[in-house]
Amino acid sequence: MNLPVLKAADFASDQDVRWCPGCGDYSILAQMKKVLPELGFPREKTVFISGIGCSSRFPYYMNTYGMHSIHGRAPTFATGLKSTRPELMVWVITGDGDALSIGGNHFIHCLRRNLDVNIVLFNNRIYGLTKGQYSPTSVEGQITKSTPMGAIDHPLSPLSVALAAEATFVARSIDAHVKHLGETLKAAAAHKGTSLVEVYQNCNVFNDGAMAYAQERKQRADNIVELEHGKPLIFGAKGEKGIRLTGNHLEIVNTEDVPSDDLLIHDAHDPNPAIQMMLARMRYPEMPEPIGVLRCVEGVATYNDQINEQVTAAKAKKGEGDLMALFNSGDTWQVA
Amino acid sequence: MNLPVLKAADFASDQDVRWCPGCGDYSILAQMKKVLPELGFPREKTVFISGIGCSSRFPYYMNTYGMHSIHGRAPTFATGLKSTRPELMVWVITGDGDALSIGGNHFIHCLRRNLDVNIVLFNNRIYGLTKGQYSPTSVEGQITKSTPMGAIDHPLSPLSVALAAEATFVARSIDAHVKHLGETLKAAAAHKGTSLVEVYQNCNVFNDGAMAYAQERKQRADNIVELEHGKPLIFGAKGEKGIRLTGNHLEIVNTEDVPSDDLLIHDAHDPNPAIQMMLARMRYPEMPEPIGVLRCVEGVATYNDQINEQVTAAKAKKGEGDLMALFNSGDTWQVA
Amino acid sequence: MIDTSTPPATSKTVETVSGITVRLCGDSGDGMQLLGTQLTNTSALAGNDVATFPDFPAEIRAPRGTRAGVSGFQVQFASQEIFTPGDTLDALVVMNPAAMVTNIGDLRKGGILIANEDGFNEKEYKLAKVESNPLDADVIEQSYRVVRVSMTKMTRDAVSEFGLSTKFADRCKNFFAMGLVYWLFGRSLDPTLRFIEEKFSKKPDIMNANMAALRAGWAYGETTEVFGESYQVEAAKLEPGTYRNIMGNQALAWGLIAASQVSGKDLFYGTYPITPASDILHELTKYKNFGVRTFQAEDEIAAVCATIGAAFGGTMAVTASSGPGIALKGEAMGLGVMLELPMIIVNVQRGGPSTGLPTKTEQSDLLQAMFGRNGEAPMPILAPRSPGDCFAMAVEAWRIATECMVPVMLLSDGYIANGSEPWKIPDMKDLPEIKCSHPAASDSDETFLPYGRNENLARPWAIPGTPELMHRVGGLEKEDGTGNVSYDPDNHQHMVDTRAAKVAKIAERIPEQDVFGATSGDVLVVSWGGTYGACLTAVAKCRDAGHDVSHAHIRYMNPLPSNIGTLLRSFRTVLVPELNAGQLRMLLRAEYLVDCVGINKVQGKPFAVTELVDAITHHATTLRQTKAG
Amino acid sequence: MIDTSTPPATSKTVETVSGITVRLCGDSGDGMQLLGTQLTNTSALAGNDVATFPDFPAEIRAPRGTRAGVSGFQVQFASQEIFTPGDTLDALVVMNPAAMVTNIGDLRKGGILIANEDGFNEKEYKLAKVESNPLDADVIEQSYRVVRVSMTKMTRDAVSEFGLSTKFADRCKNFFAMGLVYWLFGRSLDPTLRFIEEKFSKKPDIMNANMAALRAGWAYGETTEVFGESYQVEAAKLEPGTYRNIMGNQALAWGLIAASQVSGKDLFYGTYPITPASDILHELTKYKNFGVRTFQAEDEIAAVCATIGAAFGGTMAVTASSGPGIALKGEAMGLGVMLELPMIIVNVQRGGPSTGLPTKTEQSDLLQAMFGRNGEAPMPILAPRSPGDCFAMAVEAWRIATECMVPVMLLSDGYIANGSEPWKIPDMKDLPEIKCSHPAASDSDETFLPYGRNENLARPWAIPGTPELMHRVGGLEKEDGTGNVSYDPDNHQHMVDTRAAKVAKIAERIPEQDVFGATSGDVLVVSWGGTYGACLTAVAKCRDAGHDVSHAHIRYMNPLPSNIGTLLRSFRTVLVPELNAGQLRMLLRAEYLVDCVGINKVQGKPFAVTELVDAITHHATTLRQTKAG
Ligand SMILES: Cc1ncc(C[n+]2csc(CCOP(=O)(O)OP(=O)(O)O)c2C)c(N)n1
Ligand SMILES: Cc1ncc(C[n+]2csc(CCOP(=O)(O)OP(=O)(O)O)c2C)c(N)n1
Ligand code: SF4
Ligand code: SF4
Ligand SMILES: [Mg+2]
Ligand SMILES: [Mg+2]
Repeated sequence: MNLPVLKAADFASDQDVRWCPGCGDYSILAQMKKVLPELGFPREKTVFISGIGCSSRFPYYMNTYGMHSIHGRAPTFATGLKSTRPELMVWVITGDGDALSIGGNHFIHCLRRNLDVNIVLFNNRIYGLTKGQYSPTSVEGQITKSTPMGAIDHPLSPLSVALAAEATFVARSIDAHVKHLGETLKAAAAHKGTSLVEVYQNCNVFNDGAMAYAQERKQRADNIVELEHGKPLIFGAKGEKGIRLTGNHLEIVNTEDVPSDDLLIHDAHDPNPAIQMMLARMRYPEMPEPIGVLRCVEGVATYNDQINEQVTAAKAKKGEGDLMALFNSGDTWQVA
Repeated sequence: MNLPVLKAADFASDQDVRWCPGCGDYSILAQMKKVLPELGFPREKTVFISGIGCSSRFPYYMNTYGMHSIHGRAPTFATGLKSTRPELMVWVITGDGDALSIGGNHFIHCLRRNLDVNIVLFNNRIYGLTKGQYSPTSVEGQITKSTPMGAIDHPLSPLSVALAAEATFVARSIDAHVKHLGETLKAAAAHKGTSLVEVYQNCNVFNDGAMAYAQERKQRADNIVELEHGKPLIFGAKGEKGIRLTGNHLEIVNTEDVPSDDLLIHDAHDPNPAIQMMLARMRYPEMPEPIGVLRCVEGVATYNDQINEQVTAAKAKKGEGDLMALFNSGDTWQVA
Repeated sequence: MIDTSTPPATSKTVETVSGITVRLCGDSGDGMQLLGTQLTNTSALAGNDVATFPDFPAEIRAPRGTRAGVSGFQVQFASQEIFTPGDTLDALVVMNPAAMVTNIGDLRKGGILIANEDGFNEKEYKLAKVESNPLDADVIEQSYRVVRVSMTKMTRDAVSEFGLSTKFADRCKNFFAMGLVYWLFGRSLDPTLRFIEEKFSKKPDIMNANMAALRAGWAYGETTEVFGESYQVEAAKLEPGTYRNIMGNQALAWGLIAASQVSGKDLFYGTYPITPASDILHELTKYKNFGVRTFQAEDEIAAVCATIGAAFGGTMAVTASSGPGIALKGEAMGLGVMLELPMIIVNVQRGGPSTGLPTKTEQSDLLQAMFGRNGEAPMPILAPRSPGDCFAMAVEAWRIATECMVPVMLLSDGYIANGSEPWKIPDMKDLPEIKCSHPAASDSDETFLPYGRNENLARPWAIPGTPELMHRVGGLEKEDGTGNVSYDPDNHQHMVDTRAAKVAKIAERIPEQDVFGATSGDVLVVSWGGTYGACLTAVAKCRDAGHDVSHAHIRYMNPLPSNIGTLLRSFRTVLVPELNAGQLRMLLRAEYLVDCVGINKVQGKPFAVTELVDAITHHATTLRQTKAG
Repeated sequence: MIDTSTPPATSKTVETVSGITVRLCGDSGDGMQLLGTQLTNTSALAGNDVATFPDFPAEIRAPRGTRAGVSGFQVQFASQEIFTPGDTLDALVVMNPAAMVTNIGDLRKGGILIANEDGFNEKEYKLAKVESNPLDADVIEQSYRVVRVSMTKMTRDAVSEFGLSTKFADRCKNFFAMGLVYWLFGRSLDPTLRFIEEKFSKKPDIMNANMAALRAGWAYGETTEVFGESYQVEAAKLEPGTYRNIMGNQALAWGLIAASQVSGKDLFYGTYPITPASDILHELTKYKNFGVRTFQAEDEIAAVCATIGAAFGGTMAVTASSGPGIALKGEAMGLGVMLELPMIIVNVQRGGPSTGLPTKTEQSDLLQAMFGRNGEAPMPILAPRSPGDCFAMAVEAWRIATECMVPVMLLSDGYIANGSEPWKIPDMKDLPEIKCSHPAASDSDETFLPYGRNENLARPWAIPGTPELMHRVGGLEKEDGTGNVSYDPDNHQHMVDTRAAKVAKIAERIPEQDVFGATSGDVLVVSWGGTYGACLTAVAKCRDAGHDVSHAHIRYMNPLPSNIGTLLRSFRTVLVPELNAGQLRMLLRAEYLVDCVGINKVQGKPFAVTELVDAITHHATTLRQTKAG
């Protein structure tokens, strides 16, 4: 079958996009529209499911099937859909509040079940839609509408939590790094099992510049390290810095001072997540923050495959269900 | 002030204990009653809060203040109580379903806030009270009432999840190891910040022997390794086996073959949880499972301290709140 | 299917009676539920009509020997149609003092009390918190026919040849008791022998011992001089057909499977375990070969949301819980209403509020079903009236859900969920036809309208995978037709009205309310849900006693059948018995402005027929006096 | 406190009018909310009675220039007491075509339309989806007094000396508009000048520019020949006292703080952000020096549970949300009922069902408040009637909660939450006394009964830390007195009855229902919540027109005041206007069997007074005709 070749514009719905001018969400939308045609997957088999938040308006703007559900629960709708319609490509769109505050539990359970969906978590470290309260990823001491004296909760790292739930695909990208973002979304789509992509997204209205260190051209070379499977961890404008594993921790070294063999070589495919967990914990300003695919382990059974395999197996073993046989099983009697 | 010296019996309420004969819960109850008097803390300042499940009936049996709340939410009741009454010693009693299924999100958020309470998670890898469905800690393939063809979810490790949430105290013990259990509970009580103690608990009715490898005298020496801060990881009936860190993973070695310096020395106080995370992932039968205190890091601010400090600071800065001044602040006018 | 078996011949006198109510009680570990189930099945196989009421402690294994640990199973079997497990007992079997003292009150004067004498000793008195042997009380001897049987000892003797340990030998004593009961009521041993054979096929010693115990119990009845006669209940004249015994939760599960089959859909069941709904999960998960997928979610919210997700995908989707879990589903149910997708939400009600009395029955979630959501979020509600009716109403729920594109609530309760009754096996062709259709891309040239509507006000069920029908749904108010987000005031009014009208219109698609008795007169008893049997029986008794009383049992709670208003107004008094504080009553009063009077009981227990007879008689008599005066 | 300021003197004619309704609309980014708030405050300071209605898009920054992006603020200021922000507008200020086309419908014939001409150009027409300049339509010129002002240009001129970029210069144009409006309605510039001074003290250029723009707007009104006269509204004759302007959510927050102070308790506020309740959190969290602890939980369930935990500890504990969040709290609220602990649950209602219309107002959660829990779980419900009344009802909620040891529900709505009105600052000694007492170990020699009861049926609030009173609470049914878990049927009945009686008895502790107008007659209008102002105004108008109409506005929704039944039966017709499909109406019909008639509107908008006048008049006239005929 020859599928028609689609363009980004084909993935745009007829709805007006209603984010604030300058919001990082636009760039993520643009990349998604650019990447989907490249996957060559039928539009009508593509579904976007979101929770509630600025980010969660995303499905309205995609000319695919979509559901703007309720706050925090997007992964659970996806679970019902993907378990019964495994042939669909399902994307879950969520925010830091949606996924990690009210939805934290569903997030973990989706990952541990390894449901074959792609979760894109728009992390702006704030509640955008409700106008600027702190979120579980807001930094300690952050002043927001609900924390005039500073936030006192210790922030959560979505990547750490995902790895602890034995996620099979964990990645991070940045709204402003359009190319990197596009590649990361593609890698997520290619993975069989739950793919988590955290995207640093600027909320220019309520938390402007919170991740400028990673977004801005001038600063980012020093503050982020781009992971590539099989490649050493090198960063800095001129590649002058690297990361080395020493004993039980990661440290920054000068690439001129250490032999390149000493640098940590990124292994996204390692089933043992030990190093990946260390990477997930690297935080600005002490360390550069990793972007790219931290972990991508294939071959782990997915929930949707298994639930359907049990049905197939049961049919193979017992034959297609026969209602009358079921009703008449066990003790029955006749009244004339 | 001379506090009266209490005995275990003083902590027993007048209610009949209603667990199945042989249930591991009895032993945990006994240890709690034994340990509490040793802490020398007033009974009336001790509060037990539980969710729903067999384990969650615990508070009824303690002659302290108590609340048998609703399913999965115990940590949240504790949050309200401890934030407003920081002088109380609050214990949270929960099960694997209660804490990790319906309550997974509250569990994580309590830990990340480092609320100064002690969580005891009775892990029997099954839903006891509802008569035998699988739980998030049930093993893959487990046959239960709700999984006649075997469970297909990948199990969660409460210790991994807790560490990912940056828990400051993480430990594990076993119902049958009464002494170890008592010591672990005491260590949990001594920690300032959220203490998580996972207790392997046998449900002899619906999941009998699921953790026999760790509980039974004959097998356990080979299947568990007892962690002690500052001590090397050695196990086996004759201490013939040890654990070594090699590159990014832990491996079993023969203690005769390797110098004892090569063995992993347990550091529960290391703020970097990298090795602790590796320990948390050790699973039977590939590896011995660790018991004892995996992590105990002091000095991290607690939620209850901080919320109260902000009140103190605000009072210091603005003075005790004056209602009439508040009402009359800003623009007012007089009608005669 | 097996033939109605005949019992082994007895040499004693046999008295024929029209029905027997017996309760078997012992410690939770004594196997009373098993015993009760066997007696029920055997009686059903003998052609009797049967009705059961199991009642067990909230604890998994409540403390042995205590009152809280008593587990009971009541069954009535009769030669005429019956609708309840009976009020007062003709016979009571007790395995220990705790069982006796907590149940003796329900034994009728002159009824038979069979006690396992070996279970009555000092240790047991203490556990049961009685001073001395309660069997010895004069009042007991005077009021009942007391039969003391040394069951433990006789069982040990009977099974000694199989070399079991005492512990295992003693476990057989429930089969000894069963044998004795079977003798007393002329039941055949065959079905239970066969059951033992199948169940213990892998443990031949235990199998043989249990069979021996059963036979020994029978032989004891036949031999001992304590019993002069046995009783016999002839077959009931039920509608012709093939029957089986069925429990409510099982019937509900089977109804869902049947609905999925007749609608040509696989079934997705998303749930989180909770008493008394969990058995639906346990039952459904056995039938994966019927295309059933069960999802044990991380909580009730995930369960209902996954259900909505599956419904969006075009699957038959169902979720179930009990009160506290239903409370958690409220927000998502509102989304279901907004999305206008078909699905079923089952509530197997239990004693509330909060955790309440989890193993007890109650009807106190009707108003929660009606109003437990934010905003104007109407939903159709159906309520089965008996264990077997759970089958029919499950099918009906799916019919309405798909015809009207709406989530439907099915209100069962602990009483019918765990109770059982003979169920006439339906023919597949008697099941209603349920057509599910999904628009295809080529259906029309016009722009596709995801919120366009048909004559039922139902929107099209367009599912992902269909080319050209791509659309987005969500919880924000949507424009009728296009389904786009709309903040337009008039559209909002229109949509609120439309969602209400859609549910109200269902009244056109359901049967009118039927009435037992006259359609006008003195007293109308209006009931719903699991109280059907007790209310019907009570009304029948009152009619037999000459009162002008009729009975309307509602199964369609929202919308109510269209003739209800007329009906209510055709009686001088309307009585509404409910196991709650008056929830249906309040709905009827609000809707029809009829001064309905409640008969309310909130004790975690079903109505006794006599309670209802008394209450109805009181009202009927008062009315007659007023008329006369 | 400041003196009521006088405006700069005008040289034109000044016409005195009794009240003005004006709406300011522009793009979300145009600062209309700020402008409206300033106009409101200034009018209040001038001694007018004021009422406001802000209305903004659901989006944070809706697309610029579009209809969806229009943000509006309506204010009525008057020299007599008023209760609504007005129906039709005397003046409408529009900053762009989208604002004009979406709002012009509400401007009365002959009203003043002030348009920022610079905002009307091709680009803007396209964004607003209009073909050409809507100002040019004949019908506009014919129907209204159109004033086209080149605001952008004139603002640029006015601020040029401060060297701002065009972008920043243009941002000052709302102050220009404000200056013009102030001139037109004779408002003083002083309060706003002071506001600008404080707000921009750190950016002197912007401060000076805004001040200049404001003055320029005023000067333009004074100079241009377009306006022949300005209008003046004299001070209203309000009750003597010191006043301030207050918003509903702010008043609610202050009421909670006041209640905590008079009861000698710290305040714990556990919540999760949601529109339109979040501002209560934002407000409360400022007052930590009052002993306020705010907890932004991970979700609504955690929020309500933490609240219960704090209540168990003896703190004044409050949670709040809006419809969808309240749905999530249902299960825990049931536990609150079972635990019999005092706490407040606030629902600031918004348009439903599901996510619905989050920024719009509605009254559709009353039945959810009544019944949105499993089992029989009655709770008292209070509903403030206006922004200022949120203060009083918050205090009242805490009084009832503590006196009766019961969770109390407080039903606000988006309309009063975001609306504002002059509020007479209460004297601390006018606040009700709220005594919270906790038993101490030595209180009595007898065994402590955690579920013992006083004359209000309230149990003792014994708190952790008290020696000897250790006890356990929980969601399983409890034995009255001891509080031990109990499965006893009679106890369950007793407890269900007791919890209901406890709530019912509150009727003894609340005022009787008051009535505006006669206490019997033709028509009684019964309303609740935020519709107070519209209903009262409409009834007053109907009475002025000679109709026999009275008004009862209920603030105590459950239990209802004890005289309601008598009242309803004293009128020939009872009308119940509600912004829902008839929720209070249904409760009244069920309880009192009175055929109440609904006036229902579900459009996310408050009632217009005229709508109500029409509906009431219709009924009153029909009645008179019937009487006459
Ligand atoms: C049950 C429920 N609770 C609360 C809300 C209000 N709410 C909507 S979005 C949101 C948080 C948004 O934050 P985030 O997920 O980070 O998304 P963002 O807007 O930042 O993209 C909240 C609290 C809601 N809609 N539903
Ligand atoms: C809201 C709600 N959902 C479900 C239940 C039923 N329920 C009670 S305990 C439980 C799980 C118990 O498992 P676990 O937490 O492991 O405790 P255990 O009984 O094994 O000690 C469930 C599903 C409930 N009481 N409330
Ligand atoms: S509020 Fe923030 S996250 Fe939301 S649309 Fe605006 S800029 Fe984006
Ligand atoms: S069911 Fe299992 S966990 Fe529960 S009391 Fe019995 S043995 Fe213990
Ligand atoms: Mg966010
Ligand atoms: Mg468990």
